[in-house]
Formats: sequence, C-alpha cells, structure tokens
Amino acid sequence: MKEILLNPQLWSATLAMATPLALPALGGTFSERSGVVNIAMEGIMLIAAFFAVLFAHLTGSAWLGLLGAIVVGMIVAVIFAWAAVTLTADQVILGMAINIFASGFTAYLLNTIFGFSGTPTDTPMLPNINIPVIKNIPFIGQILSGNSVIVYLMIILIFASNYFLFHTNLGLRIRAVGENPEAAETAGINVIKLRYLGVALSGLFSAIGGAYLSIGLLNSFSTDMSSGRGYIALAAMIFGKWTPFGSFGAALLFGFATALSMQLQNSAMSKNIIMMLPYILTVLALVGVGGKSVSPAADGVPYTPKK
Amino acid sequence: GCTSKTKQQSSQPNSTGQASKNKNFKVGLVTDVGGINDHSFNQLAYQGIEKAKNELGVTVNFIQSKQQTDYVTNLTQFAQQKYNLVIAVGYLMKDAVEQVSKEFPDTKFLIIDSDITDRPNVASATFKTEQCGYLVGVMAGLMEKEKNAKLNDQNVVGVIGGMQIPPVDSYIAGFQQGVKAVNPDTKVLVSYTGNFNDPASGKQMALTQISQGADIVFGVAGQAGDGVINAAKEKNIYAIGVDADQNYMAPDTVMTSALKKVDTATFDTIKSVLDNNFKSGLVYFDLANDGVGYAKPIKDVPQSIVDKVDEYAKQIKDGTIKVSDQVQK
Amino acid sequence: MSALLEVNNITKMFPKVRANDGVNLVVEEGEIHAILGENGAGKSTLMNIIYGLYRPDSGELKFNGEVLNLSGPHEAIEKGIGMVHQHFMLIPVLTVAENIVLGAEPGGISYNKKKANELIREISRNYHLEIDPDAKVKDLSVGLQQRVEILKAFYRHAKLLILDEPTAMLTPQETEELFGIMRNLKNQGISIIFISHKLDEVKEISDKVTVMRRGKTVGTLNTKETNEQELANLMVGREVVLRLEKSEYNPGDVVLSVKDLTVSDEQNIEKVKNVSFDIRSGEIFGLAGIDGNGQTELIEALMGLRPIKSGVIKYNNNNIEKLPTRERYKLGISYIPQDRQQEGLIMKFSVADNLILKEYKNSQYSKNGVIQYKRVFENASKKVEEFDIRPTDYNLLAGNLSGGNQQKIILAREVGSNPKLLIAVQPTRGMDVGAIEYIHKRLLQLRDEGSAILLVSLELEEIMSLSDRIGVIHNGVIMDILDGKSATREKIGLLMAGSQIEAKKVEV
Amino acid sequence: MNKILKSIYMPILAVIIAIIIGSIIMLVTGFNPLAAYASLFIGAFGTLPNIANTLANAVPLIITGLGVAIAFNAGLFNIGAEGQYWIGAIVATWIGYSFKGLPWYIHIPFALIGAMVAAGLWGGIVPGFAKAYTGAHEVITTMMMSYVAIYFSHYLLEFGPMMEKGSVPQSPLIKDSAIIPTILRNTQLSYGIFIAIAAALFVYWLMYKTVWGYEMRAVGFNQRASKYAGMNVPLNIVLSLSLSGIFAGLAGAVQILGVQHRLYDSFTSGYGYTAIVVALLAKNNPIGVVFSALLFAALGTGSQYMQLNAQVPGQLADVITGLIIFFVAADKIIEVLKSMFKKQKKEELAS
Ligand SMILES: Nc1ncnc2c1ncn2[C@@H]1O[C@H](COP(=O)(O)OP(=O)(O)OP(=O)(O)O)[C@@H](O)[C@H]1O
Ligand SMILES: Nc1ncnc2c1ncn2[C@@H]1O[C@H](COP(=O)(O)OP(=O)(O)OP(=O)(O)O)[C@@H](O)[C@H]1O
Ligand SMILES: [Mg+2]
Ligand SMILES: [Mg+2]
Repeated sequence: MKEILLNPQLWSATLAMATPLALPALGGTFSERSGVVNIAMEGIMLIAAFFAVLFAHLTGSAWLGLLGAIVVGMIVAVIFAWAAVTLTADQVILGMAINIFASGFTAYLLNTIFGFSGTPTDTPMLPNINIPVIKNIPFIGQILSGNSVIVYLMIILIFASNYFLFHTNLGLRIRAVGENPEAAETAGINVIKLRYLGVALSGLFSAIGGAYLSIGLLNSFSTDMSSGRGYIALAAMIFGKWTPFGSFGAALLFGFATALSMQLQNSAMSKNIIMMLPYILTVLALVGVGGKSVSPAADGVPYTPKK
Repeated sequence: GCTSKTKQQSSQPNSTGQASKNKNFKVGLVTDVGGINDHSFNQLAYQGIEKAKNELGVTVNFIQSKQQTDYVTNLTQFAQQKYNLVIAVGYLMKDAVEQVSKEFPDTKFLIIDSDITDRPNVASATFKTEQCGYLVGVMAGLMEKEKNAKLNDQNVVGVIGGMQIPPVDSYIAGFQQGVKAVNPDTKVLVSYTGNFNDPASGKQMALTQISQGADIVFGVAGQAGDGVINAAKEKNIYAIGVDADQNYMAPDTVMTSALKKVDTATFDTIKSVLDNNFKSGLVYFDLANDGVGYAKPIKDVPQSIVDKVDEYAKQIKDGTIKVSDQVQK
Repeated sequence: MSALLEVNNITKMFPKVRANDGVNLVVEEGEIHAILGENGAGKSTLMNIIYGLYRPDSGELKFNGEVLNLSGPHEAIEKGIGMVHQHFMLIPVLTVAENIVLGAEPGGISYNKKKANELIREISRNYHLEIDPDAKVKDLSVGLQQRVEILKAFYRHAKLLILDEPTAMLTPQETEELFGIMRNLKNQGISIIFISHKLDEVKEISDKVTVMRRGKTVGTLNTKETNEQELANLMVGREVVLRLEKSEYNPGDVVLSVKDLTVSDEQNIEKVKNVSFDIRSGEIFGLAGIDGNGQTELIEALMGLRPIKSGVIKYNNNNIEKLPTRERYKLGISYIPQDRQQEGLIMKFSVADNLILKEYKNSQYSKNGVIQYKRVFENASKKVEEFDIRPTDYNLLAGNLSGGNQQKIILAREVGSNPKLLIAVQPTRGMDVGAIEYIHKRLLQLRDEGSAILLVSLELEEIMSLSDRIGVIHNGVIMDILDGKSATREKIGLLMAGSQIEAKKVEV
Repeated sequence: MNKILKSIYMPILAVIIAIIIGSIIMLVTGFNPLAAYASLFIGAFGTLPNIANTLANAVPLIITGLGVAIAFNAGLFNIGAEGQYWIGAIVATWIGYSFKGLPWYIHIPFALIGAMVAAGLWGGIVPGFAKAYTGAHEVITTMMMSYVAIYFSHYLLEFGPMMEKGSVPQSPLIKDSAIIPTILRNTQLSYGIFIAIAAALFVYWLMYKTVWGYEMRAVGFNQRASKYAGMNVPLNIVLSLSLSGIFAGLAGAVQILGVQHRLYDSFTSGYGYTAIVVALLAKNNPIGVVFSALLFAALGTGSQYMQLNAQVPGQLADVITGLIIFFVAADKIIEVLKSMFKKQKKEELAS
C-alpha cells in the first residue's frame, strides 16, 4: 500500500482524472446557483471535445481548438438556456435531449468529416506545462509539474470562481436569483439575464472540460468519450455543496479513487470489484461526512417574470 | 492491380452479366451496440462489406443497433427483405442469430466471434487472436532484451483490456504466453479499463503501468486503446496496436499491431456465398489462413527479432505450439 | 401639498379575476395614506403595479406629475419608489447586509462588505432600526426580517414608500416603533402608503384612508373624520361586529397539564424553561409574548414535533410526552400551525386532500389502506360550505387560493373535527376584519362547546378579547398567568418585556 | 376540454417543429427527409410486427419510468434506476436458471418478486436510509450505486459465478418455466406488456388512491407540513426510494423473462436514463408514463428501420430523437411563434 501511495503516478492520475470532473462541476455550480439544473453538461462536453479537435485540426493550433470548443459549447448552453429560462421548459428533459443529440451529432460528424479511421493523428495537443522550481523537487515535482495547461487553468478557475461567486456583486446577484428569483426581481435585478449568464458559464466550463479530454489529455476524438463525466460532475457539485472548492474536493476524491483502482489492478482481486471502488468510496464519504447538501432554493424551478 | 480491375467492372454494370447479378445480391450488416466507430470489429466488418461493394459489385446495407433488444428486430428486417447474407457482429448476438436463422432458413448468416454450429445457414467466424497475441508477445519479450532509448532496464511489459470478455482475453492470454516463451522473467501487467469508449481512462491506465516499469504497452480496448497509444507516445515508449494496423496513429510508437482480419472474414464469406460455396458452422480464422497476424513492425524492431517471431508463427501454424486463450491470473 | 402619485383608472386582469377595476388614488407629498380592503380586494395588486412588478392592462400612473411607464421594479426604484412586500422578499441564506444592498451594491465589481455594513449601520442608526448586518436572514425572527425589508426600502432612498401589511407580524412594541419611524419619515417629506387590516392602526397612523372592495376604490376619507366601525362597514359592504360577545367563563376539568417543561432548540440552547400551566375544558388560554421567546419550541414540544428535555405533559390525565405526533392527533388534539403555507397545508394538494391531512388514515376516510374518495369529497363539500371557503371548487389546489381562504381550509380541518384541545398559533394572521370576525366566532363557539383552547398570538388585542386566562411568556419562562377580564394591555406589555416588578406595581 | 385539446396539440406541433429542423439537417447532409420520416413511421407503426416491436420496446421503459415517477412524486430524483434495473435483471436471471422443475405459475412470480425485493433493497437501503438519516443527496447515492450494480454484473458474468460454462460472458439461459411467452411470432413482444400496463394502473392506484401514496406525495411536496401532520417523513423517503427501486427491478426482470432469457454482459441498458425523461414528460403521472414510453419506443424502433430503409445513419437518428424530445419539452415555442406570427400580421395590416 505504501508503495502505491508513494507512486507519483497515483497522484498525477488523481489530478488528471479529477480535472474533467471538476470543470463541469464548477460550471454546474454557476448554473445551479442561478437556479438552472444543467444535465446537458455531459452533452456539451462531448460536443466541445469534438469541436476542439476539429478546430485544432483545421487551424493547426490547439489554442484555437480550445477557443472553438468554448464558442460552440457556449452556443449550445445558450440554446439550452433559451428553452429552459425563456420558454420555462423542464430542465432535466432538455438536458437529456441535448445529451442524446450530442451523442448522435458528434458521431455523425466524426464519420462524415473524418471517416472511420478517426480524427487526424497530427491534431495538435494543448501543451503540458513545466513549472520551473517545482519541477525539480522529487515526488512533488512529478505530481505538480508537467501537467496539461488545462489542469493549471482549472486551478486558477476554481479560485476565480470562488471569488466571483462569493465576493463580487454579480456573484451575489447570481446566488440571489437561484435562491429567490422573485425577491431578486423586486430588488431590481434582471433574473432572466443572470440565469442565461449562469448557464453560459456552465457551458464555458463544460466546454473546457470537454476540450481537456480530446486535446488536453489526448489529441483525438472518439464517440461518447465523455463517458458519463457530466453526470458524475453533477454528483461532485452536489457533494461539494454547490461551491467551487467543494466541487473540486469531491472531484479530487473521485479522481483519487479512480487512480487508486488503476493502481490496484495488479492485485489478485477481481478487476470488476476493484472498479467499483470510486463509486463505493464516494457513497461512504458522503454518508460519513454527513451533513445535508441543501440546494439553492429555486434550483430547477423555472421563473416567469410577472406581467 | 486486381482492385482496379474489379472496380472497373462494377462501374460498368452492363459489361457483364456478373455485375448486374451481383447487384441483386444483398448483404446486410448489423453492428452491435458499439457502433461503426468502435475502432474494432464493427468497423472492420463494415470495411469488409464496403470492400465487397467496391470489388464485387454487391449491394450492401447496414444498421447500427442502439440496444440489445434491437438485434432480433434488425436481423429480422434484413431477412424479411430477402437479403442474401446477413452479418451479425459480436458474440452478444448469438441468441438473436439462432432465433432468426431458424425463422429464415433461406437466408445465410455470418456471425463474428461466436460459435453457432448447428444451423445449415449460419457460419460462425472465430478468430484465433490468441495466436497473434502470442506473436506480438514474443516480439515484446524479445524487445525487452534490447537496449535503445525507449526501453528501460526493467523487464516489464503491460497489456490493457477493455472488458474481461473472450475476444479481449484471447489477445491477452496469447500475449502473456508469447512474452513468457522468450523471456520467462518478464513481468506482464494486466489491467482493464472497464469500458471501450473512454480513452482518457485508457491513457491513465497506461501511464500507471508505465510508472510500474512497463515500456511496451499493448492496448486491447477499442477506443480506450487510443489513450494507451497516446500515453506511450507521450512517455516515449512502445505501444502495440490491436485489430487493425494502428501504426498510423503514432508511427514511431506503435511498433506493431496484432491483426484480427474481420474485414477479410466478411469479404471472404460474401464471396463464398456468391460463389455458392458457403460453409456453415465454425470457420476458423487463424495464422494458417491468414485470418490473424501481426502488422509489419517499425524499423526499431531488429530483423533478428522479426525472424524469431516468424519462426514462432510457423510453429503455431504447424501445431507445434498450442496457444491457450485463457488469461493467466 | 401637491400630488406625488396619481393612479388613474387602473385596470388589471388576471385569468378569471379582475383584480383592479378602474382604480383611482392620489397620494400627496408627505402624507401617510392607508389602504383598507378585504382579503383579495386588490390592494397588493395595485401596489405591485405602482412598483412596476405588474403591468396594468389600462390606466395611467403619474409620479411627480410625470407619466410612469414602468418596465420593471428597477425603474420604479430609480424613480424613488420603495416597497415592502406583504410576503417577504428576502433571501434567507444571505446576510442582512447582502439582502439590503442586493441590486444596488456599493462599490465596483467586488462586493464591498465593509462599506455595505457601514452604510447599513448608518441607516439603522438614523431610523432606530437596530440590526446586525452580518446575521443570516434565516436566523432572524419575523419581526427582525420585517425590519430588514423596511431597511431595504430606506437604503434605496425612497420618496414613496409602500408598506404592504408591515404590521401583520410585528409585536405591539415593534408596531409602535415602526409608527415612530413612519412619522419621522413623514416629517422628512416622504410619502407612505400603508396597508393593514387593523383598523386601530389605520386610525392611529394615517392621514387619509382609501377603501377598496372587489378591485374598485370605494372612497377616500380623511382619517380624522371617520371611525373604525364606518371603515369596517365600508370595506366589507355590510355591518361588521367589531366587539365580540363572549359568554360566561365556565371551566371544566383540566384537559392539558404542563409541568416543569424544558425544551431546547437545535443548538441545544434552552428555549423553554420549567414551564407549567393547565388548561381546562371550556376555556381559552391565551399565550402572549414577543416573537421568539420560546412559543414555537413550546408548541412544537406539545405536539411531539420536538423532543423535550424534561418535564411532563398530561392530556386528560395521561402522560403524552412520549407519543408521536400522530397519536396526539388521534387523542383529539387539533393544531393550527403558525405558517399556513409551510406547515399547515400541502400547497400542491387539492382543497379536499388538504382537508383530510390528519385524518386520511382514520376508518372514516380509508378502508384497508384505500382512501374512500367519495367520503373525502362529501367531507370537502360540507366543509367548504360551512367555512365559506372560496372558490367552492374543492378540486382546486390549495396554492391557488388566497391566503385567507387557505387559512380557512386549516380552520375547517382543525376546528371542524370538534377537538377536545385546540392549539391555535396566530390563527388570524393577515386576515381581513370580516374573516377575523368569523374565526373568532368559531373559536368562541368551540370553547362554549367544552373544548380547551391554547391560543398563541402576537396580537395583544386578539389575546385580550378572546382569552379567559392569559399566560405571558418571556425568554422561555411564564412570567405570570393573569385573569382575562382584569388583565390590562399595559401590564401584559410589561410582562412581555420581562419586567415582573414593574408589572406588580401596575397591579397595585 | 380546451385544456385537454391544448395538452395534445402543443406537443404535436412541437414534434412538427422538430421534424422540420430534422428535415433541414437531412437535406443539408444529403438525405431525403420524406423517405426518412416515412420509414421512421412505418418502422414504428407500419406493420403488425413493427407495432409489436414498438410495444415490446415500451415495456421496460414503462416499468422503469414508473419507478422514476414514484420517486419524483415523493420529491426525490432517482437517477440510478439503471442500476436497480440491473439488480432486478441479475436476480431474475439467477432464479430463472437455478431452480428446476417449478411450474411456470410459481417460477415466474418467484423470479419477478425476487428481483423486485432485491432492487427495492438496492434503492431503499443505501440511498433511502442515507437520505432519510444523514441527508446524503439521493442523486449522488443512486448514481453511484448504479455504477456499482453495473460493475457487479460484470463481475458475475466475466469469469464470475454467473457465467455460463463455456467461453462467453453471459449467464445460462433461464428455464422454460421462467419464460414469459411471446405474443407475436418473430417479434419480441411478450405478455410482459400486460405486466407493464398492470403496473401502470397499480402505481396510479397506489399513488392516488391509497394512504401510502397520499403520504408519499405529501412528503414529496412538503416535508415540513407532512411532519406537522404527523407523518413519518424518513420512513416515507425510504419507502418511496425502495418502491422506485422495486419497479426498476421489475423492469429488469420482465425484460429477462420476456425478451432476453439470459443476462448479457453489457455496459448499460440505457433504460434507467431514458426512464427519467419518460417520467418527466408524463409529468410523473403513471398513466402518462405509458404514453411517453410509447413515444420513446416508437422513436427507437422507427429509427432502426429508418437506417435500413432510408439509409439515414443511426447517429442522425439520435440527432432527430434529441430534437424531438427537446421541442416536446420546450413546447412553449409554439406560443412564441404564434405571437410572432400575429405581430407580423398586425404590421402587415398596419402598412
Ligand atoms: N398572480 C396572480 N394570478 C392570478 N390571480 C391573481 C394573482 N394575484 C392576484 N390575483 C387575484 O387578484 C385578486 C386581488 O389580489 P390581491 O393580492 O391584490 O389582494 P389583496 O387586496 O392584497 O388581499 P390581501 O388583503 O389578502 O392581501 C385576488 O383575489 C386574486 O384572485
Ligand atoms: N400562480 C398562481 N396562479 C393562479 N392564481 C394565483 C397564483 N398565485 C396566486 N394566485 C392567486 O392570487 C391570489 C392572491 O394570492 P395571495 O397569496 O397574494 O393572497 P392574498 O389575498 O394576498 O392573501 P393574504 O391575505 O394571505 O395576504 C389568490 O387568490 C390566488 O388565487
Ligand atoms: Mg524494460
Ligand atoms: Mg395583499
């Protein structure tokens, strides 16, 4: 066991597997704090993952790939917001619809644009970053340095999100809208606009998460490669009590359990039992930590402004 | 040369009676839920029927199943529409093929990776992938004794499966035996990603094995295997591809690939039905009939090793070496 | 004086209701203008129109002589209109300061907590409205929450302040404080629209009164030239009995006996300390006290909704402190909880379903686990008629009824089952005089039929006019139990404030 | 009356909008939308066998959808019906093949009930108790337990205790006595459809006519008021999550006994997730669940047929399905379009 814990790969895998959960969990935090349940994050990740590769391939720049993914992801998010906020449709149904759409749409585009052998192998990847001093520290350096640029971006975004949500006026307004939209409106706040903002941010973060999968960790797209991370991110966000640090913590826990199950594969235990580890650990942690997760009071409830 | 000739033939339907006759010959393909992009047998089967369309002028069509309950329905649709040959991809369709083939005795069926023997109108293509797994294992075992920039001095190789299912495990079993045959001290790490569609976890799994000393990793995990190759490339070690020649994905990294020629199997079966010598029951695809094999290694692999591998291939073909398809725990 | 606000011929339709039907109103600069009207008369609707929350179907608003075309509250706020809503527009998980400055925060991008707190302290000093800016709103008593609402309006420098039933949940002392503030504002030239169902308050504080009935303004009177009876009659459209006729006090056996009861809250702080009292059949025992002095904990303990720390609760001489809530109901106890929407009703259940919320398991309404809907509907149509619940369609969801009618559902359920003991908490909160008259009549009727009633109210007037005996609670302790006839407003007030000695002096 | 009419024509118009957008996509990508939709429809309802297959596909969706709807009615989001489905399928399979010589009228109910009990415990014990007593959010627990169930099935089948002797990871076939017979030859429609319909009627009765349903719904709408009314709130939470699991498990069992006859090793059935949409689209009304399940089943069978006969790739079928669900949910778009249309007309009149 000690050997496993001292293997830096355990910890860098933890970080690598936590990143594509933490990003959408962060996005979901914004969306749900503004009162919109966004299950479509799974689909947005997938679509973004595809367009990241497409744009990176077309432009020859991974950065433009990331940018393209973000733009497309936010467009999908805004379409979702339009139906969920303006048309007050059921948010969960819409989310599921977008996920089905995304799965088919990306697979279809993959075939028609790139054919069956998959996305081009010369697709550029986002760079890994070596941090000057830290990289020379043994063990720590192997974990904290040399990760994808998105990992560092994520860490910055977590702090930025926390600041934005809890220490700015706009953040205060977003939270107010998710708690009691009527009260927010009577305080002169435009509820609809802020909900669009919350959802758009969830699109932004999910898109970065999707791009991380396709051009951060890899340089290819394959069908359904988000493989349920959007849903698990939802769980991480709830576990984290709708806060950026909490979401990150829950994502780390899940990433750690996944990384651990990878390390344990060489033990005699059934591989399938080992692969239950992240899920069982999450439930145990949740029950152990206890404490109710109280969602924003107006989460998931469409709001119609008075007329 | 041969290809261009047949192409010409099919593009001129009136030139011979053969082509127009073939045009009325209909082949239907039902994929399993993995779909046509699985970078694995569904895709290869599809390539096989496309080849038949281009070279033999037959009419082809395919359905991607969305869920397991679609199998019977989809097979039935083809049979009802009087398709001459219906191809079912994957052992999961065994029950469905058994059921539908009984209802439509005039339709011929081919099922990939299964073992239906008691139907006159069903052929089961079984691939001895333990044999090609063995050969790439031999190659890996021998490479471990080499010294070059990509190889470390630990004697460890790794194999990463998708799920613990026979078409995956036969590769892994062969690989294990092949490595041990030439290098008994080599440690063979075996892991599973638990799915075929998550390259991110494939990559982390490979990185984990690399951190445990592996410098050659063999991915048998469909799309998740893409991540294995990516990890190998990033860490500057070797990868081994699976099913098709995956060298194009990372030319300096993928030292060879274990081949499972599902495309050949489907093409040949279509041809056999056309030529009226369809054989029902188990049809083995192995080294002997070139149904499995390994892709041309990159130049990092010394010719001496390639020769050694070919020697083993010969011994498998002539039965001197028997390869088991059971994974060693 | 010149007109600050002019409402001309405003009409507002809701699906099925004409909530405002050609309303006219003029509010002068620096006047306190009261609006009176039954539940559902259209008062709140009119205020919401003035505040820009609703768009009128026709008619015109003028503010400072300028026609207002409001597209939302933010514009009304800009013009200088402030409103304290009837139902709190607060965000419980945010702090007081955050609630107050929300939408008009000081400073740039970042939330400037220091500045916000400073500003709020300053306003609360100016208007004598003490409040801790860092407290979470959900931890505040209703009275303090009301204070936050008012501060919200002050913070935005309102020239016209709308107060929609601000006193419905205040103690008499708090009400007096509020009136002080209102007078102060008036002196500064600020106009106030004041809505209340309490005629004495209207009489005390306002300069003019406009009465509304069924969406129309019936008339505007100078407060000085009218009296409570006239206002009541105008508003209801018939003669209203303001003074209740109460029959002789004729107590029977002890029904509820509480001995040395101690109860803690979630933070394990003792909220009820060694409380003892008895209630007899045929008597109304009033529990007076300022909100937050342990009433909630006491009642919840009596109902089995909260564990007790020590003490004895006896009902008809049997210990019941260990019984689960449902068992207590089965023994013939009824309960009208404080918050009708959160505690008393399932808003998304129909009226009929709500009417059996405590009895659905009884053989009367269910057989072998199957609810006998025929009987449920029979019961519903009977109760709807008897208690005058409107509209009469018992298949409507409770949430679609007005607050007053929602209260009547609870009343029908709890009083209609002829309980031996009724615990009624604030049974008339926010109701109009007509409705209050009715509820009071029913409570007295129940008493005369031999039930015991524990009446908890923040309104002294209500306690004094109904109770045979009055217990005053302060800081979890029953300060004294007074005789209903001889108790004076002054004395109860002093006890409520915790001053036993002063109270004794008054007695002498 | 007007309301009922509106509740029908709004979704229909919404579907039409989805169809138009789908047509545009198909035209752009070079397919014939007319042929595609015709075959979508024929595939779903065109022939007797196709209707039967649509019904057959609806069966697991109806029953799982009921399970999800029960939880929603109690104010709980059971996102893990998928796992409960698997537990039901596992237990039904095990009972189906390991007991010999039982008459069908014992064997089938035995398998169904066994599956329901196991899945009920799966949904009730961990997520139910965790929610009721520690406040652990059911979205997390049910989702995680769902993955555990799926890996458990892999464990059982992949060289585990339930794998059939031989080489393929699948369970043995269930005994004939456990098979729910097929109604129509060459289709997958079994008498399970009657179980589904009976389940819908039962759940309707349970939720709207019995004291248990009354309590669960009350707790779902307002826990505080329910507590004040003397109800046992934690018990009802456990009960409704168990019941939700029971139906998801029943769905798994009926699918095994009626259609698959053995357990296959596969990553998901997808029913648990689709069931969420089925339930929500039906506004959690048990009878409505039957119809929304039929819509999804029809889209499923129809889109398979569409691949075959209009050569529309399967992925594009998913795109169309996603669009249809999207617009059915967002059916207010009709009102938006209507008002836009009116405005334009007014402007035309004015000019
Ligand atoms: N949002 C709404 N939708 C439909 N009808 C409404 C709405 N709001 C108010 N109404 C209708 O308008 C009428 C007037 O309601 P309003 O709230 O203005 O009454 P009110 O005079 O403030 O009553 P109260 O004294 O009880 O506060 C109500 O009877 C109700 O039928
Ligand atoms: N969403 C809604 N849909 C339809 N009608 C509504 C809705 N919300 C409120 N109403 C109507 O609004 C009216 C007023 O509601 P409100 O809660 O303001 O009652 P109220 O008369 O002001 O009661 P109270 O005396 O408690 O203040 C009710 O009669 C109700 O029918
Ligand atoms: Mg080595
Ligand atoms: Mg009002």
